[in-house]
Amino acid sequence: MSVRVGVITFPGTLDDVDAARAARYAEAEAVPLWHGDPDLKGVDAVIVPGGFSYGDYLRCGAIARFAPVMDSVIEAAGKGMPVLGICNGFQILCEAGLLPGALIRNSGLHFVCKDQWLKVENNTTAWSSRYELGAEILVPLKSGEGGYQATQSTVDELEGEGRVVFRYVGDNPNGSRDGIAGVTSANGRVVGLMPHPEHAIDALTGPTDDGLGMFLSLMDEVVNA
Amino acid sequence: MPKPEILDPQGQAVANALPRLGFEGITSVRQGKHFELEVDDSVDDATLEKIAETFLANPVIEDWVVRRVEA
Amino acid sequence: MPKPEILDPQGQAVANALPRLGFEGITSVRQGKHFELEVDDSVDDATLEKIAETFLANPVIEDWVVRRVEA
Amino acid sequence: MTIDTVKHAETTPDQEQPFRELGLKDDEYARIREILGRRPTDAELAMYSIMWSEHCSYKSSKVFLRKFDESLTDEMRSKMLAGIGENAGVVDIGDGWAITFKVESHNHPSYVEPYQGAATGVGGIVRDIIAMGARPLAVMDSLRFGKADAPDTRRVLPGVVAGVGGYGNCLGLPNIGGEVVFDESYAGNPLVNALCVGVLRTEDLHLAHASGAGNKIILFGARTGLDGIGGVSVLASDTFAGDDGGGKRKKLPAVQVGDPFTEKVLIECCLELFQEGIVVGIQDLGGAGLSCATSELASAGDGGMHVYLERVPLRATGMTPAEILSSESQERMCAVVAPENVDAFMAVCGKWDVIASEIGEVTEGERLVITWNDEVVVDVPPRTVAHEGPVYNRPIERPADQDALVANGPESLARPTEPADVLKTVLTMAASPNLSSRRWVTQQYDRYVRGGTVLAQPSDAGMIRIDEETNRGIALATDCNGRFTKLDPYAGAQLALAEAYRNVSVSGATPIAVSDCLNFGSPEDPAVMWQFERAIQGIIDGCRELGIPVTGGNVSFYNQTGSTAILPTPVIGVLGVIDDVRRRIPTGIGAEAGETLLLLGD
Ligand SMILES: Nc1ncnc2c1ncn2[C@@H]1O[C@H](COP(=O)(O)OP(=O)(O)O)[C@@H](O)[C@H]1O
Repeated sequence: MSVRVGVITFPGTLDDVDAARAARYAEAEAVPLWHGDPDLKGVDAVIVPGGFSYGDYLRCGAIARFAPVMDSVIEAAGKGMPVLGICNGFQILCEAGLLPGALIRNSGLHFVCKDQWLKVENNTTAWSSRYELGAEILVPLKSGEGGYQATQSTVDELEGEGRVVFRYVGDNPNGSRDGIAGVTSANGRVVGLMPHPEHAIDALTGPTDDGLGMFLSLMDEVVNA
Repeated sequence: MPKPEILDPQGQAVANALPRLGFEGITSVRQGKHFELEVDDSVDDATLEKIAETFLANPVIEDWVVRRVEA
Repeated sequence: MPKPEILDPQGQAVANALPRLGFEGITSVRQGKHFELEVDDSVDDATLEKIAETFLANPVIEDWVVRRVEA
Repeated sequence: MTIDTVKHAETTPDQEQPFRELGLKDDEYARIREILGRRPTDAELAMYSIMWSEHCSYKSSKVFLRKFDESLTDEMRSKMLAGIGENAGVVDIGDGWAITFKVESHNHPSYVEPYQGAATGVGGIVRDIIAMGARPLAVMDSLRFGKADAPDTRRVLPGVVAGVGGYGNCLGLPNIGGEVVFDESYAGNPLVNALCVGVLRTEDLHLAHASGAGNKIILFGARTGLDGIGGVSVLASDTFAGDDGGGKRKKLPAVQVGDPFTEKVLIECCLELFQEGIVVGIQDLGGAGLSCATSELASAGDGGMHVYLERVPLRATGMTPAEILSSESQERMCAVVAPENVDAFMAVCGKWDVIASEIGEVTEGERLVITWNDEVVVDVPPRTVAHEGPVYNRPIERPADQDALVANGPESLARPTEPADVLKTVLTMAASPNLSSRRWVTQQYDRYVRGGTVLAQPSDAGMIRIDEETNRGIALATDCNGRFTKLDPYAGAQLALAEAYRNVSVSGATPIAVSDCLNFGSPEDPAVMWQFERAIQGIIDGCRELGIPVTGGNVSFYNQTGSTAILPTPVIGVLGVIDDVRRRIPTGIGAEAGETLLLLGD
């Protein structure tokens, strides 16, 4: 059975080609989804890729979350569809209320593009089951507004429920609370992270192929469902 | 404006720079956004509130104030 | 605030989005920055003006207003 | 507001015109009157003054640039699909792929407003690449600043780097390399040279020309505002006489604000238009805005053109025809489209939310006619605006102090002899601004986006995979050492060429073409012209030796503070091809112990 993974393109999305490629590397079929079209085309999962949707001029992800396709994504996620938000996609999922918290300007105030070590803190989500708990992976981080922020009670809740999926290893690159790089929804189906696993699927064009595990995790999830 | 309990790296950076530039006596700086909307008379206060809350501000991390000024 | 003749892509993006969200009657939007400084009484208006002009604003493309509010 | 029309100009031959304020010399103004057989209108004067500026007309460098083409051998020409004179050069790299690339300067704007100047520099070069019908693949930036510890460098450098990154990152173009060099000669005159490379199928090459009477001219992208009309606003004092607005506009800073989101959408929109095959010709709107786009399209085509200026979507109120024609608003393109394809064109623009307006058509005859609400405000032979501007043979003279400069060699400097001294020297060098790590800069640039980057910092050359099936790719490097070039402009330019060539070669790619950005002082200074002439000759002779052509580039003159010119800085970009990027050679000494280190050459 072929697994169909939708990849959304908003005006200003940049990493849609990479997300689609990553899905194909995991032997899924990548299905392009258009921001203005609420039709999810029968996909099994959705990736909200990185970039600067609508220029991110108001606030990262703030305009994109109102796109017609997002209504469908919110509804599908409510029924348990796996959704992955990468970078701008993570910001959009936070703005849409699918994930808690918000992303703010990096503490260093500059855009940061670097290869970043992450620790896998939860390997029970739809997108992280292929990793060993506590594994360290190296993937690119590239963002100007990647500082994860939430109220203390939200952070306590996330930590208490094990909903931090990835944490930065070493120096905190952007001032995220508790070094949080990625979080998941209560049911483990929706995951958002600032670093870019889709840029680490082949050591030719990325620092490693460590990111492929996320897309393979999804394959297991859908095939075994 | 960022809520008081939320980190404000931009305000912080300004606060740190001021003494270096020779400006003393500034005890805290916070940086937020400011929008000026020109609206028809048909747009009422409740609508402006709604625009601010659902769109212009992110209630998770920001506080806001809406002020109407006659042209 | 961006000067009136200077392009304001941020305000533009907001202005374009509002009708899509069902908000009508907003004829123009401009987006700027807002700073709140807590200062000692020793900091006079001229100093605040100077901070705004030389540091907080970019006079090449921005206009600004300084307002002092008593705590 | 009263508009200066052709009719009005015919009846008022003696009206004073501020041509000197617009940068035209007396004899240049006289020539315009001769061409037109009357005085130019305000709008015509604006057009000529911009298009005949050094920046647009290459009036001081033309006689030298011609030599590039004259020196081409058949070998050098064999892979060239477009060369100097087009928006950007194009070379055939095999398998049906063609590569277009160009490096361009945005020096002066980046000094005035570093962030926006650098950002719009990236935006401009990317549009040049789109105008060839290509998908932009990557950018590079070659930067020069004053001394690293100078106070103004602290203003300029962070702004420039954030601007290059802010714009390029938002466009989704990986930054695959560049340079950062400090020297006090750049203190009041930083150099911001941006390079963009794009890919296309050889059959999809789009050249900028307007042919076929009846074809429509479509302006699309951003609205036109008062951006960068600093100089031309002197005309407004006439048309806005007594009006407050007129007075205020005079003080307009020549600053354009970039909108990378609009440009990103414009890129995708153009690519879809190319794919649909509904574009006859296309031209980007660069520094000279509509003046340039309309006159160049008409001049390169086989007919005339009629433009209805009132149809141009505006961002500001009360703009005059002269202002609209000279606005430098960013993120705009102009296309020539057959009438039957206009609807399809508009549909694609609609999909991407890109504003598009039909502003005119290609006509029989040979005139560029521009009307404003039915009144003719421009009626000119387009070639005289775009391609037949003034040409100067500037005086050339080897500077009197050149001998003394050359004689002052390193022999007189103390050399470290003890191991401890050598160590100290090495450490001092490693910590010096010109040799230290560039991570602070490169970390602000996205090098991963689009997933094709095979090599970027810290490699000697950037490398991009262009075909995922065959793994065919390209490599690029830019280099220049201004200090060498000052000592010997001929050899210095060749060293820059050789360094870029080597950097591409050691990545595993085969160099095939060159783009250059020639940054010099004032062409009115004979010593600068000597540097310029020698440098060009050096590049020409070097290219012949290496068998690769210069396919395009840019000349930036007047880089000086007061009467002190910058170091002559001919930045050379070399493009190479590699048939399988998996065989790339990364920079750095190997990962395994026991590897042999060889030194080649002497
Ligand atoms: N302005 C810049 N933009 C992008 N990359 C840059 C820039 N400056 C330097 N780099 C990259 O950083 C690396 C180190 O640069 P540099 O120290 O100039 O190297 P080298 O001395 O080997 O030419 C190179 O890969 C170069 O391409």
